[in-house]
Amino acid sequence: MSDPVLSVKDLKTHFFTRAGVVKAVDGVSFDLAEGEIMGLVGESGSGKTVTGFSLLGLVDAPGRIVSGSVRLKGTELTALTDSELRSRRGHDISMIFQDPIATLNPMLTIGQQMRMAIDAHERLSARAAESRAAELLTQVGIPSAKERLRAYPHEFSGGMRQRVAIAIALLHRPAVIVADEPTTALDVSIQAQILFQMRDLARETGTAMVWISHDLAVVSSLASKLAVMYAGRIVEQGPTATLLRDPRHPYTAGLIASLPAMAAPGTPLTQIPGTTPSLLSLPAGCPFAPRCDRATDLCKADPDMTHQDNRGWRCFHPVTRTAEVPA
Amino acid sequence: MSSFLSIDNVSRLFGPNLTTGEKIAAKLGSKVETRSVRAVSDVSLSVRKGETLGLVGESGCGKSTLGRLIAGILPPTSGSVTIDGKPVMESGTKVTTRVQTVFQDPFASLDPRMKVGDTVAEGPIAHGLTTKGAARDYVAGWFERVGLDPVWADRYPHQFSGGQRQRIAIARALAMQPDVLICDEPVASLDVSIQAQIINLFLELTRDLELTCVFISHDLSVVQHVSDRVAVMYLGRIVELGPVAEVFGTPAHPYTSALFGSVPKLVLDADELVHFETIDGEVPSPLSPPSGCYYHPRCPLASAQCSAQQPATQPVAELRAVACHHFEQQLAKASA
Amino acid sequence: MKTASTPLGRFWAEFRENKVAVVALVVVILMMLLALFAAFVSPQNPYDMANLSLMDSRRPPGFVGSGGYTHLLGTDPQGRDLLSAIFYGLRISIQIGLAAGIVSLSLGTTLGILAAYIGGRVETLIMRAVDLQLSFPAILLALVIVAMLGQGKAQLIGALVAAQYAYFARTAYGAAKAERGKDYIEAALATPMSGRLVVLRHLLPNCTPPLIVVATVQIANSISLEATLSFLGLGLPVTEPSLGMLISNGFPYMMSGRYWISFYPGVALIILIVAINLVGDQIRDQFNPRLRK
Amino acid sequence: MLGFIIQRFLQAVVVMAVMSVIVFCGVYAIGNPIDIVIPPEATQEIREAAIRRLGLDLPLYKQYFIFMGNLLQGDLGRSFVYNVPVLELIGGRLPATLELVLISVISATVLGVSLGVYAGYRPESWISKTIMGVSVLGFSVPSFWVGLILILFFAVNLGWLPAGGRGETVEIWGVAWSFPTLDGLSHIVLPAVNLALFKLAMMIRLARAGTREIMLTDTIKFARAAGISEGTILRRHLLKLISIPILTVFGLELGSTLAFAVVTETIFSWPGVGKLIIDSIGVLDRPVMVAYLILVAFLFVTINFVIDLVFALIDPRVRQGATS
Repeated sequence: MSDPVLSVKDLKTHFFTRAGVVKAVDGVSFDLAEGEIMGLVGESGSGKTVTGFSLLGLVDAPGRIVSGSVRLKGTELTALTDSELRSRRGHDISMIFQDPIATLNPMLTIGQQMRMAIDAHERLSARAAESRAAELLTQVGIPSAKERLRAYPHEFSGGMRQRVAIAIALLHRPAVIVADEPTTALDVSIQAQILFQMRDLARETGTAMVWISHDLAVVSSLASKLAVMYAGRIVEQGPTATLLRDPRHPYTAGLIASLPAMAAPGTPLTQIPGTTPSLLSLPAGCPFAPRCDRATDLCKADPDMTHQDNRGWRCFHPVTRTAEVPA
Repeated sequence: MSSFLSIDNVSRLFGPNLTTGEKIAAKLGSKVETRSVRAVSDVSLSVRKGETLGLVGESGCGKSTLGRLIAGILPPTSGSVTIDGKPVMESGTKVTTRVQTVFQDPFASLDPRMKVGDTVAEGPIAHGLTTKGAARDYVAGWFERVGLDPVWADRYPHQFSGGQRQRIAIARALAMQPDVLICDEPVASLDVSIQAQIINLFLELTRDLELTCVFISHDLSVVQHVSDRVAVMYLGRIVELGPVAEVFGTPAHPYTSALFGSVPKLVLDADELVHFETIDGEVPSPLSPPSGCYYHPRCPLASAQCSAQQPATQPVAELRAVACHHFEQQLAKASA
Repeated sequence: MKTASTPLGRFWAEFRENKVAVVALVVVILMMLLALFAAFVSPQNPYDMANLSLMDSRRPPGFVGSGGYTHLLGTDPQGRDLLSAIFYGLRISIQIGLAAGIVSLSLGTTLGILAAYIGGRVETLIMRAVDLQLSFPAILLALVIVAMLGQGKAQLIGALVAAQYAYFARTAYGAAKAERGKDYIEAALATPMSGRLVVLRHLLPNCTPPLIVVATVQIANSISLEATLSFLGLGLPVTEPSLGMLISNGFPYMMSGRYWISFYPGVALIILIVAINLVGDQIRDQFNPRLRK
Repeated sequence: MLGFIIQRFLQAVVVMAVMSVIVFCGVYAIGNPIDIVIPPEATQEIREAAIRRLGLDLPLYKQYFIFMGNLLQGDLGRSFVYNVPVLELIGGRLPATLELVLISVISATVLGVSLGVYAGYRPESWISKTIMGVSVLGFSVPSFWVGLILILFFAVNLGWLPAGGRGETVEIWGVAWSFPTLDGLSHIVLPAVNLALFKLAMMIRLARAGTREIMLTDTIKFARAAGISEGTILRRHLLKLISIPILTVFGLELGSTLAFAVVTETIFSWPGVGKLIIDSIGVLDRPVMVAYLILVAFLFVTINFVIDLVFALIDPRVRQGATS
């Protein structure tokens, strides 16, 4: 296997708030190969979005990356100056956001916004820039792209605006795209269209993707590997099918088991007790222990990632029995 | 089938509210949107006592509006909603407490400046279900019922997590001792691990209290799990209705089929990536819906008849109905 | 750190962290106390003509007058001890500012919330009138009204209210309109509960934060506007000078170097207004959900 | 778009009609002007003749219609006091006020927006904190007192600048202007600073608040994620997005400054319409008051209408009728 295009080692991003230090990302590591799609799954407050922003060096005050390494195509991003980092963003690594209504500037045409994104990295003639922009719009499935360049965002539907945002992210053929729940705000029928298209785009262009989502079903049909986040760290990672069929971390197992599809209609669902912990007052040791029915005294210490084959988990008492899979 | 909750030919229009200037401009020949939106169009449903009816569809299909019409929050433009033969609204005002609502976002549905216990007690006191003096115990009972510690009644909403807030919202609705509960996307804004808790609570309560329910959700798997029957909406109309297993198992409407096909499912065994069955195009603007069957521009089975004539709702099997000219063709495809 | 559980407790805990705002709040309270107890802290009753001697007029700070005490800030053209006149003037300014603020708050809030809650023609009618008035400068309105009604405290307050209620109405309307669309109002109405109850128990309390912000700004504005009107000679009678009147009285002597008659009342006025605005700023920042983490 | 313009135009016309009624009735409720025009020792006949001549014997609504009829023909009546056509009186003084107001508001906006954007962009820097401190002061200190202090300091103590008057003027298109001459310019500095200070503070606060909110939006984050430089983000995104609230306030402020000039003109003896109106209120010169108020209302409505048109030009959502 070739070198990973993106390699994250022990990334820590903390927010220094009035109420205390919020360890939003606390020791995240993963590798991403060319053209690979990794699903980064977690609930709200698990640190998945902050991880995404950290990869691009876009953490707003009072947060900052306190340690760890993000290597993109061999370059250490955390060591770059602001302007060096800027020249990478949008060029080698770009990002798509959840709410397509909020991401585009309502006062500028699609063409102007795409032109700005092109000019940020390349000197192109007006004509070349326009044809590049139109080409990308066509690629993401926007008909009569040349005319649409002169349209304003409000003239597009939500799904179409998200396609525009994707086109902007793809303008410079980045090696990695970080996608932060880009289909959550869209209708299922539009979501399906976009998921399908993104998968093809990744395959065609060799762009690797970090697909952030709270929805296991979405990433399971898209990503070839998964990382499950809980309380600022990855608690389990591995190839999608293996991980979903045979989860080792009790949290992953609980998440899968709690899906309505996993129980017969009308019967009680398997539920994870308790609530997601506040990142300000994390318990010592394994953060999942208070909600975990397998927890013992051992869990008062913090488990390290156990690696086996191409997967890993952070648990002293991993689930070993293969989960029963109803047809 | 004895109907407990009846929705008869209910429609709701949202007017365009033109300004005087726009009216003049329209007269001068300028293009101005003048059509009103028919958010819910001639919907009839009947729900048996103790039954849970799921209401599914994409955003803008009118499922939330229909929920509000049933709950007596919005008055219908025409048609009526009755519970056990008695109307929910009379001349634009809600006249019953027998139907209560659980809203989508528990962060917005609780008054941030009121102690949660007071929020729960408010309605029952106003309607004589309890007294000011007895309210504490009354609320405590409902708190326990929904799995909350009664001592939390003196706290404010911001001190609770999303799941706990949704429990409070459920307690508020149930404290009014309703017969009918409208749940408008009650788990959509909750974390996955919390969703299961609330769904379980919902199943337990509807069974124990013999509640009749309308459960609105865009998440088909949730609806599939909690409902007895399901109604599928598209652009303000109900396109298909029937028992959950049958509707999702062998969809009689091409839209139901496509909607179900485009929902990402948890793929456990595929090392090769799944193929999505996607619907082409987007939901048309409700301001200018297509002619005939609203779904025909996106429908693979569409014929000339579909663009000319709106399909009537017709029975398919026992308890099942569909509004499609080509449902037999669709059924054949689905069972194949 | 202990987190307070009541909304007010949390509010104060956050407020306390801005030292400038706390100092400003202390200053506001102090000045209100000074105004309240002006009779006890002033060396002289400036409204008692019998106390005044023209011998003492326009004396510089530090002058020992016929009363036998030092005029720390000098005297005005009528021979008043300026420090005493400032304390009493402060009282009038605060009285008028508060009165105008409270009346416009009540009037504006009622109109704004009614417009937002009832909607339809009532909404159109009220808000058109309010917007019309808002587009017209407050000072001009106050000028014309004072000219119409004549001079006096009640007339002045009337003019200030007429000039300012529209700001409250706009704010209350905006807040109520936003809150009206939220589910908790919907939930209360869907119980069903009477509109009156929902307005009083839910809508009004949730509209207070922006109204408090506007109230602080508008009280400061009332005080400033009153001073301006007095300066233009359209405020209160000369016998009971407010701060603005004191400044106005000193204006003609400024060119000849007797700056203190206008200067010190101005300083008092500014300290008061700046302090109120600083408190208002902090409250505004605390209430702005978009700036919160 | 057309609907939007027609709507705004209709609103403007209605506003003007309502304003004229209010102003007319309001002003006519004030005092009895006869006492000022006619010497107290005049006979009853002279008084009655004067009342008839001025049309004061007619019912109020008739007086209003006569007034409106004349107004539409460009005749606003004659001043009771100066006995010249009001239009001439106001027209002669308007340029001085307009000159002062435009210079103040434009410089306050340009400077205020720049400082405010900076303070919003780097809210934690000490420069920003200083800017905000100064703006709280500018916002709080009553304008007339600032005027006094400016005179005290720059005119009396330092003697650098004149304390009042318009100085040397130059005629352009038959109208006298101060700004082209050095002397005129030196006369305009203090009143302009005085008038601009409050507006400056306000623009700073507005621009800062707008900037802070916009910088937190996904639009800016997305632009950063696309590698667009901070300079471009500020120039192309921020300025464009912030222009809408700024423009709204600019329009409102242009009007209110026109009114506030009353104070500044009084302090600096600036011979504009503001000083005229204060004097007229003092002597109950009704035609001047009515004309002035209607003029201000008209300017207001016109400014607002123009601002709406500009909105339609810069905001594609308004232009294409996508507003709700």
